Amino acid sequence: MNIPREKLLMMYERMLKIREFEDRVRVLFAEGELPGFVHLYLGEEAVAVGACAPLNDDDYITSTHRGHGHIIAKGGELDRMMAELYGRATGYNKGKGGSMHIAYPKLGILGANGIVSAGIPIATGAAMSAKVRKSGQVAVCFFGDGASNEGTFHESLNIASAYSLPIVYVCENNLYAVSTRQSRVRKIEDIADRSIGYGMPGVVVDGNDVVAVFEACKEAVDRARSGAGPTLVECKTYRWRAHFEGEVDTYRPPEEVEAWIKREPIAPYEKLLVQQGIASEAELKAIKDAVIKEMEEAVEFARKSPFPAPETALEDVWA
Amino acid sequence: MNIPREKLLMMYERMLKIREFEDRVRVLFAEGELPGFVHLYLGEEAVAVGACAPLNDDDYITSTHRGHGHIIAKGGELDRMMAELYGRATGYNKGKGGSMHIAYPKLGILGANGIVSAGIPIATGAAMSAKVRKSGQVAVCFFGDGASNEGTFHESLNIASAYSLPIVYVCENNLYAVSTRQSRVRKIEDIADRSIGYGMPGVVVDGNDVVAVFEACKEAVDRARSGAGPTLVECKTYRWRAHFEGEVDTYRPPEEVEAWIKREPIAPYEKLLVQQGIASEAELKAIKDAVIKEMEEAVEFARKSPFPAPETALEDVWA
Amino acid sequence: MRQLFYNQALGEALAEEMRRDKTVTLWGIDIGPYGGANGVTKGLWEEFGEARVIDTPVAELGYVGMGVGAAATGIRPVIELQFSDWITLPMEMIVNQAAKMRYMFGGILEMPLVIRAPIGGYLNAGAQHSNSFESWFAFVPGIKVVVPSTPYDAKGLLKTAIRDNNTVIFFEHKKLYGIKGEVPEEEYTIPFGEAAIRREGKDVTIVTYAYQTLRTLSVAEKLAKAGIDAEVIDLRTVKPMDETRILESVKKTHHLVVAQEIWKTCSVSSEVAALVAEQALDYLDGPIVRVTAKEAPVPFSPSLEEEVLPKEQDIYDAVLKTLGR
Amino acid sequence: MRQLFYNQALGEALAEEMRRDKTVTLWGIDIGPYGGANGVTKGLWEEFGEARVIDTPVAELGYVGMGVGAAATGIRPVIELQFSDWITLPMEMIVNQAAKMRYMFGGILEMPLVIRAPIGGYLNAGAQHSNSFESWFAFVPGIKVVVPSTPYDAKGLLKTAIRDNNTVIFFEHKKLYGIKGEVPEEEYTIPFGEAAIRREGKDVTIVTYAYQTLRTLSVAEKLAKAGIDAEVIDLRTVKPMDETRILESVKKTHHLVVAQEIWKTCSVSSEVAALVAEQALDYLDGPIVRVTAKEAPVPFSPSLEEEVLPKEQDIYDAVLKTLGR
Ligand SMILES: Cc1ncc(C[n+]2csc(CCOP(=O)(O)OP(=O)(O)O)c2C)c(N)n1
Ligand SMILES: Cc1ncc(C[n+]2csc(CCOP(=O)(O)OP(=O)(O)O)c2C)c(N)n1
Ligand SMILES: [Mg+2]
Ligand SMILES: [Mg+2]
Repeated sequence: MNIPREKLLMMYERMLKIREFEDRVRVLFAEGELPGFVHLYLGEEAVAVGACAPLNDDDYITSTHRGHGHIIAKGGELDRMMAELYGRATGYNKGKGGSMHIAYPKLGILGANGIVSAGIPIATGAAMSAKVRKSGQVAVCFFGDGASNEGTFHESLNIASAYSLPIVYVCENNLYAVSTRQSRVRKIEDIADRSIGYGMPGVVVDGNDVVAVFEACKEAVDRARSGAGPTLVECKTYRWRAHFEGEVDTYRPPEEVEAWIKREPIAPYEKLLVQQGIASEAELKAIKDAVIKEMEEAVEFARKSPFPAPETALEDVWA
Repeated sequence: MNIPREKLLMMYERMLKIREFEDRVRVLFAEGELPGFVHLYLGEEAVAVGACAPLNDDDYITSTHRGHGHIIAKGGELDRMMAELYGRATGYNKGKGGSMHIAYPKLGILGANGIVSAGIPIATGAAMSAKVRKSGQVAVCFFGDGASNEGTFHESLNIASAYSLPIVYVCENNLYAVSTRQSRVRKIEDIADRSIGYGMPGVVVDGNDVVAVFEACKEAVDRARSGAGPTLVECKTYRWRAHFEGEVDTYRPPEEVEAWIKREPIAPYEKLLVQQGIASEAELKAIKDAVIKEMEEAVEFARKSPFPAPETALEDVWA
Repeated sequence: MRQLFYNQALGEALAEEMRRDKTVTLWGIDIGPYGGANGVTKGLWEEFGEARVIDTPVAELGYVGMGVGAAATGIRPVIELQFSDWITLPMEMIVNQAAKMRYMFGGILEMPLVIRAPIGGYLNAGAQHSNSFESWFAFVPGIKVVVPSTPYDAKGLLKTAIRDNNTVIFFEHKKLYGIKGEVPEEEYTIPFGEAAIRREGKDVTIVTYAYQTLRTLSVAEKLAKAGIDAEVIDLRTVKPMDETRILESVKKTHHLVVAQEIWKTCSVSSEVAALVAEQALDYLDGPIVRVTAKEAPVPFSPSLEEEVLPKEQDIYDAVLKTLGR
Repeated sequence: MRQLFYNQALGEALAEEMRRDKTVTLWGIDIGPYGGANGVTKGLWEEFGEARVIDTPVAELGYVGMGVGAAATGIRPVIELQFSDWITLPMEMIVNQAAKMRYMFGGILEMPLVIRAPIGGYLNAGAQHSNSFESWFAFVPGIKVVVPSTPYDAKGLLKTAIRDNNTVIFFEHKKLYGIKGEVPEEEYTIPFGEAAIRREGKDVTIVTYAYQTLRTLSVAEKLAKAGIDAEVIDLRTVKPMDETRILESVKKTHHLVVAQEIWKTCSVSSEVAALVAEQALDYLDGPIVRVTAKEAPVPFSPSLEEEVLPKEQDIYDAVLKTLGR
């Protein structure tokens, strides 16, 4: 494990932030405080964090409907995110976006997306842009197992491979697309095998092991940045909650859910950090306390923020 | 070569028909007799014929912009096809379709198609229909190397595999999509490798060897009909002419074109038939003469046929 | 009479048609055991089995295209899109294939394809889950477009759609799934191209459809209190459009308002206005007034969505405007 | 003045903008050494190299989507579709992504994306190579729609499109590529939303665009011989639409004909008619008359295509009709 201490602790902090944020969203949504609908990332924290950790601030990501985790992993601030979920003017996107449309280009975040698989060509375009501008930037594209059955996946991976674009495709295989267990609509076990059809490397990693994700993605990011082209990284993981909050999950065996919750990514990582002498329990607790405090403040910030003024409704349509 | 004599001769006849038809279309188009534009199948005869030979009359095919060969291979009559190219009322489609839109459901021909890759999901649907109706029919889907980069390809092959649909995907890899050599826009050599991503068998065959195509497709058709699911068969071949008639082909090395023309599919097959004692030269000549005569009559038929009456223009829009 | 929810009425139409005709087959995402994102297909997988109620992968172009091929070969596919927003993905299969195949091929095949898709906003669902694209499909010859506003219509029109040999896009407004209405036990169908006069009136014609029908009726009550007697026409199908009823009503009231949820340019509201300007201009005693969404994607925040989508007050004001009050 | 073909004028606009701004990058099928299906990009690959003139695979959703991502990150992609017919394939990327991203994200990014695509019929190219979908895009907020009819306009509007920070769909009529017209050597751009009055007249306003402009002008000459003085307005951009010029003209002539190549329902012609019915109804002395394609896919056979697409005679007759002659 040849990873700088700072990075290791940053990964810990960001996983915690995701966990706290999502858990709070769960409660707030149930209490009717949040409009619209939300898809939680609980249980998949290690994927976003491991994949974003090798990136620079100006590297790009595209995200999905289940986007909070990716945005936090890329450095998104909890307060402005929460304000966006509340539909407030102080949100990252002035309340125009909401949970499924948070973007923050300053951190390379090109948007969560309400359309499954739509981020794939967009990330590919960001990678093409980086290549044309010779900027040295890399793009990481998050998408689900469900999204890998869309045509965008195929077209984009082929294009990225043909032009050796600086991009890493990170498939979050959580076994389901809404209610549909993927084995019912796809004959292959590993989505990573599809990389063969594009002549790019494909890797399978344990998506609940943040170090494993980091290492696989670091290699892929380095490869991308060096001009050697894209990689498909498949992370096996699981979502704890129903597809969206409020959905009744009748389609997954409770034993399966429980087994995966037992395999959650943060506690073992905590143990690892302590065992390897990276941080003491007290140090980790301090991080956790700070996250909890930040979370409290984020909710307060959002609640106190004004709704966007109606007269702003027609702004931002045109340049 | 365990193929009935009748089938072997039928394959010979149909390859000849395609050759004669396309060569005549080439001339007629140059002479300004045909409206619109045409894409010729010259040089690829063995693919269509080898792939259609294992099929029954009520099995389905979908075709492409380069469709004349597929339709003849499936049993289409030269006169009604030629009339369609002339835009006459006696054409298969009353002149409403033209070269890119010949269809004849009675022979399972679900249409040439002006949209690259659009036949792929349509063929998949025909296979689903056969499955739902338990009719025992099989679908063969023709498409080019270029089309294999479209999202439809990916979505359809995954769907067909997931439901074990009775379909065979026949990729005509003639190395180019219009001016674009496929190696410039795809890193893999064999499109058949993409089958791995769908968990279906993928086969590469010499598309200029009608027996090889037949044998690969026969196996795939049998597999499909038995309920074991789809196969991807890639046929390596080449088009002799420019992408469409009238195009100036500056993008292919003349040596390459010549080399492939030397490897043309009919003469060696003729030799094979004679050598193996399937037919005498005289018998083959008789077939050829009949084809030439049929071709003459087809042109006459088309020329003499009336244009569709203007008042039929608004018919057939609605059921 | 028996009351059903709109989504139940749709499910009943599907079940009845599946019993009547073995070639009626459903596919879409999560329509099987899950019962569909809006509960429309609940119970159908149990009754008809997975051979006729098919869960597909997330691959809209592929499974709608599969519908085209199946419809051309003896099946009646009824396909569910979870939201109509991503009908953008299978556009090719609907517009260049399904809509044209019969015509291009000279009438030698049929295209009994139904695509069901939820439309509409007022749910804080944001820019990619609040679209309504009925105008696009009305533009294309070979496609019929259905926009029912009541459980009764939903059932009767869906049965008609399934029996129709043309491509039918069947738009269900999300705000309507949970409304209840009378649906008789007896079998019935509703012909396409017949608008419903939801309220007779003599002072102004308001042409509308889908969810805006409910809102317009509520406005009409308020107008009545102000002494204005509005005739409310619910199109039910925007293609074919019931030109006769629209023109007759305008000839009676001499004033036209068109109320539609989504954007104005090149929309159903444009077409209704153009129709009247072409064929009944002389009867108009005031300008035609359109009530539509404002020119912006549908925003997430409640305070903004309210501003972009039409308010009941907008319809009220439009009536005053055409009446010159 | 110097004469250029329409396709040359477009190519010159691309070259000039690429020289001016290094972020202007082209991609599409066969636009490199081949020079594009219609010769527009001839010579650009040679001048700018394959890093800025990129041949893509046949994957419209993918490479248009790539344009969206690139436009959001500092590149100005100008993407060529070989025919606009299959703009059906990347609809999702254009409509739900490119058009909405700036708005959904609260204005924090720009979308300087141009998609060039040939439209139109009269070429016996059949139902899938003769489409015109400008009405769909005019419907969607966040998208500008350009439909130039002359080499001069083609160049000036394309330069404007490339500099615009919004999604622009740039439709080039296939019948126009081979026409010649004056194009000055000096640099110029043409603002969006300004229609061109191609012919002044006092008796009737004919609003048109793209290839129908040429046909309408020829009709106007014939009308002049019959003593009818037609004003011909070429929209140049259907979104934004030059409402002012349309309304002013109608207020002058009191009669409106709209001539467009493709289908009628929910189209640009509907919008122009609705606009006038809303804002200038009192000025009209005759019905609005629309000239459009008949309600069918564009057929292949010359005898049928002629019947489905509008004829010059149709425009002539429409004028007589609104004038009550
Ligand atoms: C194009 C499109 N199709 C369908 C949907 C509805 N939908 C939202 S999320 C989802 C499942 C996606 O599954 P996956 O990609 O595995 O992501 P996960 O939810 O498991 O994280 C579906 C079908 C959508 N938003 N967009
Ligand atoms: C969706 C779509 N994109 C582009 C085209 C233009 N086009 C027509 S044929 C063709 C090349 C297709 O190549 P391939 O699939 O290899 O078939 P081939 O012509 O080599 O037989 C292209 C790009 C089209 N008709 N449809
Ligand atoms: Mg999933
Ligand atoms: Mg090819």
